[in-house]
Amino acid sequence: MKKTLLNKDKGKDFLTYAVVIVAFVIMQFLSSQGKLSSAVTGYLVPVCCYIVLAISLNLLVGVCGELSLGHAGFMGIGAFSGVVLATLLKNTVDNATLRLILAMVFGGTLAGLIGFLIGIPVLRLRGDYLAIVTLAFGEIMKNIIGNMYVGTDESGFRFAIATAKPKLVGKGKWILSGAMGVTGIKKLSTFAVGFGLILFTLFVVLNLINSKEGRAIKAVRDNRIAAESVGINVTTFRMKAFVVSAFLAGMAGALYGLNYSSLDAAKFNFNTSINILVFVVLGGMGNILGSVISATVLYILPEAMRGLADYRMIIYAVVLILVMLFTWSPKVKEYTSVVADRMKHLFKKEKEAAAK
Amino acid sequence: MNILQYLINGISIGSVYAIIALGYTMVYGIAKMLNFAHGDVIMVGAYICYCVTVYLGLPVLAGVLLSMVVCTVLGITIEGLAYKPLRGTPSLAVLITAIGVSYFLQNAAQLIWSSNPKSFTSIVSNMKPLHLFGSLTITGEVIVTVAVSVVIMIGLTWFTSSTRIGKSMRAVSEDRDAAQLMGINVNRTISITFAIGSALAAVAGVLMCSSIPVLMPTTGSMPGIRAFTAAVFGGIGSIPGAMLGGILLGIIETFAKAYLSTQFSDAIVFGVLIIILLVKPAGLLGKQVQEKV
Amino acid sequence: MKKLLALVLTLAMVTAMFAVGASAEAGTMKIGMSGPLTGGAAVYGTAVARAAQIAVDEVNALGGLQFELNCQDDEHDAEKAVSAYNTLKDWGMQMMCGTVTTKPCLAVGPEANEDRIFMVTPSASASDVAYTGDNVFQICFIDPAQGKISAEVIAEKSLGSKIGIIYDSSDVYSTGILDSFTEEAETLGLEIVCTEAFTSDTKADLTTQVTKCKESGADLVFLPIYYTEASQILTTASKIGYAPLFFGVDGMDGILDVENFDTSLAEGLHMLTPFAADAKDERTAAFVAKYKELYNEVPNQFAADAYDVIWAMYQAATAAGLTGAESNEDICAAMIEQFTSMTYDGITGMGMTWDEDGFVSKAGNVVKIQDGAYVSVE
Amino acid sequence: MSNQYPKNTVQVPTFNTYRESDAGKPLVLDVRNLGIDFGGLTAVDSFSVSLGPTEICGLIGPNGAGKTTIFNLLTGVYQPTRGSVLINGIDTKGMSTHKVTKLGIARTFQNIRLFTDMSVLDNVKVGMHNQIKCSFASSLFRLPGYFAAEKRANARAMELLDFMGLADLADQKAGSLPYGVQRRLEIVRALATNPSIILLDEPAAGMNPSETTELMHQIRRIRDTFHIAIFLIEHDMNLVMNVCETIAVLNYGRLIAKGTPEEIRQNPTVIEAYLGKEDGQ
Repeated sequence: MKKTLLNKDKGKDFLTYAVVIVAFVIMQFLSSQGKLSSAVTGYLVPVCCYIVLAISLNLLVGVCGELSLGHAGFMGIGAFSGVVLATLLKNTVDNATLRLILAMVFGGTLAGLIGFLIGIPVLRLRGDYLAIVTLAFGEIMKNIIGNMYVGTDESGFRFAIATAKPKLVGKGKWILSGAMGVTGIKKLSTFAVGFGLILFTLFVVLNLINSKEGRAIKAVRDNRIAAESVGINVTTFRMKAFVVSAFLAGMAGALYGLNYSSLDAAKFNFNTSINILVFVVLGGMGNILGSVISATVLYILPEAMRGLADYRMIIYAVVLILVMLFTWSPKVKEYTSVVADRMKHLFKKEKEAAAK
Repeated sequence: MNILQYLINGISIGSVYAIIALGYTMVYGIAKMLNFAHGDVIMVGAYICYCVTVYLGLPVLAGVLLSMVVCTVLGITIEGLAYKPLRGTPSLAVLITAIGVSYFLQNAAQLIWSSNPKSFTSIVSNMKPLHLFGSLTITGEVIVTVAVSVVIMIGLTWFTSSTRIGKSMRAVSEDRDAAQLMGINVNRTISITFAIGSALAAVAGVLMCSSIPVLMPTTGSMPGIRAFTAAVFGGIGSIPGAMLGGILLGIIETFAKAYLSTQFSDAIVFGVLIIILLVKPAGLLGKQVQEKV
Repeated sequence: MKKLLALVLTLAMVTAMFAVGASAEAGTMKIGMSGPLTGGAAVYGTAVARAAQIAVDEVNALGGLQFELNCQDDEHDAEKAVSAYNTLKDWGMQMMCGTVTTKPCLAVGPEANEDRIFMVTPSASASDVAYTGDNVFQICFIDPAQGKISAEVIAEKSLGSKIGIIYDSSDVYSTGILDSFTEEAETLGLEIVCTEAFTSDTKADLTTQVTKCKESGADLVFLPIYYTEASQILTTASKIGYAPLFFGVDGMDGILDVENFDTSLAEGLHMLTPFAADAKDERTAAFVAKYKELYNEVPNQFAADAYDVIWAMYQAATAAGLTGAESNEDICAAMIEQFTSMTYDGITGMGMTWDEDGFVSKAGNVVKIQDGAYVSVE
Repeated sequence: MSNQYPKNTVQVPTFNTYRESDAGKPLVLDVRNLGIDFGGLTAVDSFSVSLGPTEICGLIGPNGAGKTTIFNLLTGVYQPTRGSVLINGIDTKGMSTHKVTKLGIARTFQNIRLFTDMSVLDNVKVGMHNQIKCSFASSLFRLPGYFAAEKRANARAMELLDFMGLADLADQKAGSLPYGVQRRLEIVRALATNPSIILLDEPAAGMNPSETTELMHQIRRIRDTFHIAIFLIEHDMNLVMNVCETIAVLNYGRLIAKGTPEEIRQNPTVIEAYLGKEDGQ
């Protein structure tokens, strides 16, 4: 009896890994055969980023039960710090993949660190109040990065948060230049690294969910008071989930930032946070495989609907509402379960009939 | 004198936030959902008023009334089609649907009214601004917006405390299951809440566009988020809280711009919000609900 | 069932015919366009898409080299713009009219450079855009030039002694102009008394910014922003009884055509614009009439720029004798050669030429609004 | 440590009948003059009780007497306005619930609070949280420490479940279990924290007579197997009188009587409190 449960969990985890690996192999194969259109090739890396963002947000929203509306803020921290580091290391680290990985680790670490610092005061709040504070955090980050200047000149490394562009000493260049963001980025991101990041994320998140910490996090979500009564420090575990989630979002952000030639702070706004949240909720709260699939489908969907021209976004909105109604509505669920039961009965009868 | 002028500016934008926040907070209190489409209902309200007054040439009052009617119908329709089927599911699910509705309204507005901005004629355009002490200016819009938001707040407070429907709203907001057991039609109560909230949204739209005259399909989204912030600030679910939160948010925003930095005003406003929530975790006038063990 | 089948078959045939028709005809070039067609910046992308279509129709009516236009939405977002670009590439784009806004253009430019797809942007005006590749050209003024010219004009004509600025700190276009303006103003000895910002999130309320300019005693307010927000600033200023000289740049064009806008508020507004919708020359008049007829709106400067992009492309392509059968590399090389050597007369300027970086050189035109119309300031 | 009081030890005999075997051992729970006010309303006042290491004590009283409030005070859910709570000799003043739990106190809830979306086994493993020694890094990256710790935890959890006869249900979702089983699972979860005293809040509520009898045996068995003290709130007098060695009676937030079941049964104040003055003999 005990075995079945463990196997069921393991089975689901295995399925998640399998789906991701098979998808990667298929895409790699098609790409090596030159069967992929430019558009699809272009989706590969951002889809990887959004999958990782969705999984990391799912850890917070689905597993930990805390609504965050500022996930794009962590993504932005990772993106900018990663891009700046990659640019600084241009001459010291030759290997592009290594530089990308260093950038991702740096972006993730910085995002995790800021997540930790913000978490100390903020995680005392709960529910919608935490949600609004994360929203506020995202906006603050966007505002600060939009007025941040990072560069090098003859006096060395320069960093400033200012209302007007500071002057460089002698020869030099701003890497990150306020609202202009970063331009002329040397693109480093590859699908293979993106795939690696997804695997890493799955490994960390699935391991976390099935460990002592994960159980504690879920316990806090299910019943905070009972969790405290068995000696779980609620704040610690919310913090752990928050920091891991921020770290992964930062890594995804660095991958994202190094996939485009330009990057600006306005991208990491409320709408991006909401988009990631849509991936998570549609994929199912706490359902990691669901996040992977919904991030992919919902990313491709508006692109696939380009043929609809002016009606594209309105139809996307309708599809979103309908999918939500069909996957969540209790009535629809009831109906589908009735249908499923009937099908089963029918199937059984047929079987019995066949047996006779 | 400057400080007074900025105070007036702050109250002016703050009362716009307050009116939007009142709708937000009411729907939240009763339906326990964050209706992110509220800002877009405001935009529709403003467009309707614009069409009625500019294209049909009808008087302002007709524009306001008609936009209230249209928004009420729209609110009930949205609630019935998109939110009601999800009653009883986690509030996050409804939140996502609300976002879908928001996308829908914005894009529908773009198809109907095009993305070109329209300049909204203030409904009090014939009211001369008041000039006090020489340099102080109070525009008609400020006076009307503040007055209307106070009236709405008092009206709502009276409505929820003294009328039958209002009382049932409060009952639903306290404990939905218990209210149902007491024979209150919960679905109908929630629909009525949406109807009122949407009618308020129409008023908010008209007043907002009177102060801020640019009307575009995306006009409602940012003020909507600001108003949501204001509602939380004041204690979400609390009617006087929404009013207080809105006005304070407006004043803080204006003072941050006036005395600190226009570049960093966002960071300052949201920073203050975080600090206040840390000190008062349920907002300024919100009730801290202790979970019963 | 049969009916459905018949319908599907008919549709399939029709599409097949179209497909054959397009590819069989020699001398067709596929032009891709990408810009924001939805969202907050949709007004600019839509204008470009419409005007480009008008120009393409006119070109095709000449009967020579045919253009085929495909417009894709990029939502004013770099990520979506790259997707849109890739979609266009799959469609077989040979030249690109775009992107409309600067931010996406900075991401798409390097892609186009790598793929050797010739690209002219109607309105992405940051100087970095042209630097993204030798194949990227601009038809609009670049931001630094606008800032510089504005400062020069203000100094030369002594339009104001104390200058206030209101700009969009979240916008690349606006900050680009601001940077060069402040730099030039410093050299020219102009006094800037206040620099106030708003962002795309806080643009709902601009009262404070206007009040601060008033308080600081600015007698000239420089507005390196688009006309949408500018109309708001003008309304606010009039409400609080503040009447300095307002000075805008090319994004200001269109302000007179904001639906229901009280144009008397814009009286005396100065701006730097290469295009005037009420210009008397025949081409402009014809274009404006056509646009009004089709879309019931007055074209803004974005539309005019797009119109010029298509015609400039046509002029270069015919001069180079392109038929559309060439490879993208060859088209790109030929177009670069033509663009850097030719002179083009358009509705946004006469005698335009381009340098090797892709910057346009055309006459800057400072106009002021008098009785609801543009009047050249000489 | 400043909050370490001189440890009181069990004195035999007292007016309480402590178990002989507890004589001379330190008190596991020592409550002194506990009181709490809610906004001016005194919910509990000058409540004192002490439990020896293997004592079973009942807390009874009419509805609203403040019994659950006392449990909440003991576990740090509420902070007392007056008085002190010592668990194994350590004052819990200012400690949050999770810290108090670590001192060796565990509880069940009147309105069952299981982790409903998790399996029965996981519920117990959550209870064992502080017993599982495994670093965050080894959980994240599946280092050897993780497997060893998980293996031990699984074995121990199954042992505990088996003890309460729930081993067969290990893979069920906790929320889907029948009421009586959920109550027993809550006890297992409390035991999993390795406590020296457990507080049971109406363990027999909603159980039928045969289940209640079974529960009585189990309560004794818990004490005898784990050598821990048990403090329980219960309305079922049959259970209280049969299982408890001492009983404390609460009315209007005040302790009105303490003693053996026999003493309580005959105490006139208790009878009055339960039956009312008019009807009392």
